[in-house]
Amino acid sequence: MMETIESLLHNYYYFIAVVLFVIGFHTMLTHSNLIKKVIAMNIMDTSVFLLFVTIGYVQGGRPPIMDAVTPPAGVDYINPLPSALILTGIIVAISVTAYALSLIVKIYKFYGTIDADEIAEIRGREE
Amino acid sequence: MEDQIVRMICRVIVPFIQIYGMFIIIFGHLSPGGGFAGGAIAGASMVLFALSFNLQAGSKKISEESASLLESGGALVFVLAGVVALVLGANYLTNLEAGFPAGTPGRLFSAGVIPVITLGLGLKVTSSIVTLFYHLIGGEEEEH
Amino acid sequence: MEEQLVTAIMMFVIVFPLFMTAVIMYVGQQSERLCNALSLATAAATFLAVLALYPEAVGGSVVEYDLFEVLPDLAVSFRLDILSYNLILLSSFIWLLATIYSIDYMAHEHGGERFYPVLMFTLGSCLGIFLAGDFFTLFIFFELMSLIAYILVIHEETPDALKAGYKYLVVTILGGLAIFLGVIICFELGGSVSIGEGPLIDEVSPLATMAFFSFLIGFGIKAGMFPLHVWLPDAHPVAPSPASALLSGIMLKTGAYGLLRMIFDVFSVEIMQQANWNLIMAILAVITIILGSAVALTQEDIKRRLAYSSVGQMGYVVLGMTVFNEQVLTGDIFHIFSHAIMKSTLFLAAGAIIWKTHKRKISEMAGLGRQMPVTFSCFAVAALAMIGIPPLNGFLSKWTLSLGFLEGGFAVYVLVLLISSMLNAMYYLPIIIPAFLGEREEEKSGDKEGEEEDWEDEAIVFNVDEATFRMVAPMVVLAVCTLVFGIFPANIPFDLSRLAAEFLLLGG
Amino acid sequence: MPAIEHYPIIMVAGLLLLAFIMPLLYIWKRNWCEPVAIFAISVALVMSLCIIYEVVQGDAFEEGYWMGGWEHFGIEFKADYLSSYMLAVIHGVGLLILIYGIGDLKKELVEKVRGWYYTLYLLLMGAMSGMALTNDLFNLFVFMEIVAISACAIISIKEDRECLEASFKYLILSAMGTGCYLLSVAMIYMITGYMNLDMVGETMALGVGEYPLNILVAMSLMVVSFGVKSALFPLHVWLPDAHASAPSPSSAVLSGLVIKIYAVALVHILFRAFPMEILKEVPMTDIILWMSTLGIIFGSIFAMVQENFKKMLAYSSIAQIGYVFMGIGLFDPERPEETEALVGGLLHILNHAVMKSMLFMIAGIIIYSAGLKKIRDFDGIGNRLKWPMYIFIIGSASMVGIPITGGFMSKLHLAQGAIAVDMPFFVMVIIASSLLNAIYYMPIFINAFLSESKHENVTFKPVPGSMMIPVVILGGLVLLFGIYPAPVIGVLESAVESLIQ
Repeated sequence: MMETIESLLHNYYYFIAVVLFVIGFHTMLTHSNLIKKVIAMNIMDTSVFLLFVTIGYVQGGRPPIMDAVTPPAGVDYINPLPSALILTGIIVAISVTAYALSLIVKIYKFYGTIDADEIAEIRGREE
Repeated sequence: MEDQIVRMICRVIVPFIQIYGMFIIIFGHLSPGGGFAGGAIAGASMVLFALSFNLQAGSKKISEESASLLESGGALVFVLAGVVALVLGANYLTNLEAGFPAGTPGRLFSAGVIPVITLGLGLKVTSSIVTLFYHLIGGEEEEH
Repeated sequence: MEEQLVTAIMMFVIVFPLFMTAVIMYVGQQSERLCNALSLATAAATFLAVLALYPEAVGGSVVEYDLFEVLPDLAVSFRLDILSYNLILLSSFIWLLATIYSIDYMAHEHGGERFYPVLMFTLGSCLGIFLAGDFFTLFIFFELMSLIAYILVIHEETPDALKAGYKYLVVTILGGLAIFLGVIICFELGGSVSIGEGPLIDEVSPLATMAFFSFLIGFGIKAGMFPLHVWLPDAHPVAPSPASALLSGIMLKTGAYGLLRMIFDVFSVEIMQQANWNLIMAILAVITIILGSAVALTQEDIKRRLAYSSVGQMGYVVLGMTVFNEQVLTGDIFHIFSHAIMKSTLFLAAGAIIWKTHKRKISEMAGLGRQMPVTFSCFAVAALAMIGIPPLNGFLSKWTLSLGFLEGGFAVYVLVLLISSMLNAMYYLPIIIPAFLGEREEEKSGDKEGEEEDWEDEAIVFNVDEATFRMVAPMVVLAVCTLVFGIFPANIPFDLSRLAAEFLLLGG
Repeated sequence: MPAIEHYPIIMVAGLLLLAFIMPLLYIWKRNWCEPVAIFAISVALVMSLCIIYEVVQGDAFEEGYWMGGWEHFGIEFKADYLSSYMLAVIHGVGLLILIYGIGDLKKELVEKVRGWYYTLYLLLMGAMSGMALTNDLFNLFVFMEIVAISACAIISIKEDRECLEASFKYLILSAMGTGCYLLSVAMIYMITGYMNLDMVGETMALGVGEYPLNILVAMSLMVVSFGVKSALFPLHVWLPDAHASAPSPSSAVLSGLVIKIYAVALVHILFRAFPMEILKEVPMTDIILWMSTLGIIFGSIFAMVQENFKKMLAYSSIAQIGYVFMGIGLFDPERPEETEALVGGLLHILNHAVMKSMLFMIAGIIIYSAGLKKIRDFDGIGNRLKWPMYIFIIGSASMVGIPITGGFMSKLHLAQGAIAVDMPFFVMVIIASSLLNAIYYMPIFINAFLSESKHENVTFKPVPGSMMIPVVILGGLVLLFGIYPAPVIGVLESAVESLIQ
């Protein structure tokens, strides 16, 4: 038991990432407000980004920037790859978000609401 | 919204934001930042401008058409930079090995093809943000 | 004959009708006459080609030919042996007669340009089934034939036909899928699906049981075996009569052929007996015989009655497969011949009656025998053969079967045959006897209405008003066959059946 | 002429580039959009055929293609058998859909957005090719997102209310799938420190003992993610609306190609990244098998009750994608030599792509010509729309799995595979579903040809040749793959062999 708690405390960043992920997942599926869904989507993505960045972090490491001067020996660099990848991930997330928002604008224009349940109701009434 | 203070400050601040964005783009291969970040900043300046004045004034500065032209141009730069390496006989997007000049590390003109790519990305991201903004606003405008 | 020539003829009988389908389809849109002539020529050429194979088949040689490989180890291949030959001879013969019959029958119907190509296509695929060299090919042709035959079933396009056709289609697809499952299991257990390589499955296992039941369901559906016969009484009557004749006469036999091949080539006699599968088949067959005959009694529509009678008769064929001695198998295969000939005669005659008088109800047919003597004589001969009156061929097949059953120690099956013959008599005689001896309906009603009209009717009654020559001739030919094959026990079909039975019992 | 090794990257980059040039063309030379798009996909098709030829014959693609020459830590493109097969499918079917779309879209889309359609289409094609080719988990993610966005956009481009709502639903669920995928990739990276599939595979084999739970979770997330994206039952909820409401060419490409590419990606990851020992420990293939079984049965049952033709086709896609996954599920890690089922599943990708896009095109033709959407309105249209309905017969025969059509060949392989791993139950599933397919596909054309026409007074718009020809070609392909599937199966057998090793 103690070991579990200890390892959880030791790896708290994983824990937080997973909590965030679940929050996002849950909100996305249960809330009917479309904007909230988009926000949840972002929370979910962010949680993964955080997890990714923490994977690449090295305790006490330096930012991986190449200087003109040769770095002194024994200095660790932070793994730059996850950060670079996450940058791409963020861009992707932004574009998805932007697209989702523009869809919401259009949906609002057609249905006069941004609530998924109400939209379903309107469509049900039509059929 | 006819707020003189906002407009005045915006007028003063927008060039600085844009220059900062350009800086981040151009120094992308030397310091943190690069095409994505710089492009976002430069694009945000246009958004700010359009918000504080109005859409018409904004689209006078950069029209939707030219935004999409820039967007395609940015992508074109990226792909062509990759293809040049192909023509030079190396793999796609190969940098120094393909024969691009390396320059002096740490100076502005260095790192071969990377600044070109960063520039292309910057253009693309700037124009994308502007286009997105127009599209979102456009949806609202049509309604009213 | 040279091997290559035989192969060429064999391929010709399959490919030629299929090829002519396209030609007839194209020509049919231009000229009806040409379309008729071409169909006739195709059927005749196929029949002649099949005849040319006679010496080779009787000589006992087996010809195999691989066309091409669809998948590794799964080839489209063909094979001619004596059993296949029996059935292709029968099919091409009946097909030829049905085609002749169709020319006048279809002249007044719509959609001839659709009927003939389909007729030729089913001929080609039917011969493909009988000549298949492996179960995969057999399955493919089986599916093709069954599905294309759908167009024959719904030819009239009445709501009834469409409903029956839909039932037929669904059941057929179910059957096709069942055979598919069987072929797959067979391939997996035996590593091959070739016919004639000895038993493909040589031990009883759950999978083998599954294969048996898949084949039984698949072929049983086609053969109209209880409880899978449900589609048959609906589908056969609604088709145009020449098509009904072929559906009942030949296409049911593809199911029987499949079952024979299953027993002797997928499994073996030993396995069938060891797992008691032959008893399962026998029980189903007995139920089929009794049920088919009994339900036929209750049918008022003549073609429906004939269709139920087909169910009963197919029961004989299936029952005959479950006892493995030469006598029974000879009778069994000969019954395939007899039933095809008899049932085709009956359907063609019924078609002529309906065509001429537009009467489908049996009660309305009283007295028609005097109007259409030839047609009704053919009908009567075939019906008597069905009942099993000597010296007709139906008697010969039942006799042979009964002797075989007694020899094999299954006396109770003979009892079943007897009961069924009685039932047959009960539903066929009420058609024939009033037809010749009874009063016509018009006469009855005339009695009530007045003297003068009665007198006029009288004149019509004795007017012989037959269907056209091209419709009557095939019936007569078939009726003569019924007689001839019964009178001379040493006729060609009987010899062929005996050879086939020997061949099968020797292990394929 | 650049060397053949460069073809994959030229294909992907070229398609993406042209996608971005499309809006410009649309501004300047409006009429050029369509020819340029067709030209681009044709070139891509020729290239993918060259690639497939080279993969089978030569050894140009033995080594991966490292972007920027950064061996072992850059992005790698690798054209193996499966990817090159998928490329050919994508571009072959994609080209025909594109040609078909020219006529159809004139009716379905407003003039203003038609140029954007080609942008999205090329983007979709490029990104799908990228997904098939890439050997890098993160690069796969990027391409997946491009596919997801352009797939959503290609639905919502027709701005009516159903499309927008369907598209949003699709986007959200697909974002959920992406989230799961990314989390899974994070875990894989945590264990192995690589993104490259081959290296992940090598390293993971070493890490099995140390991080079994991580691997397990990563694998489940991966299956969930790809399951959502390719509409594996019960994660299919987005599909019917999305595929039914979209413009017909979009439906064709979405149902025909987009859902398959995720299945291919899953096969790549499952067999190359996760070592065989893990597959033996975890009943993952069994879970996929049961999910696909439920999908096959319920997809067919749902399809039966639909009134809208396109919705019926969409539900049928859920059932059909079940076959693809059933192929994966029937792979038994204990008996890796029994590969028929996997071959059958992968073969069904091609067959279903061909037949389902064909059926959607026919649905589009009916809507285009007569404006009919409900199945019960189709009575008697067979005489007016003769050729489309003839081809429809071929398509539905293939759906049912009648011999000499493509659908039969995939079912044959699946059934063989099921028997080979001693699971005859799944043959019954295949048979049951074929029967269900028969029950809902057959009445449509029967009624179309034989029922009384209700449309005596309706004028049927003539169907342009550009819409008819692709349908006819696809109909021919269905028969071709049913009669002579040997070359495709040859490629797929090598593909499976190289995946399993």
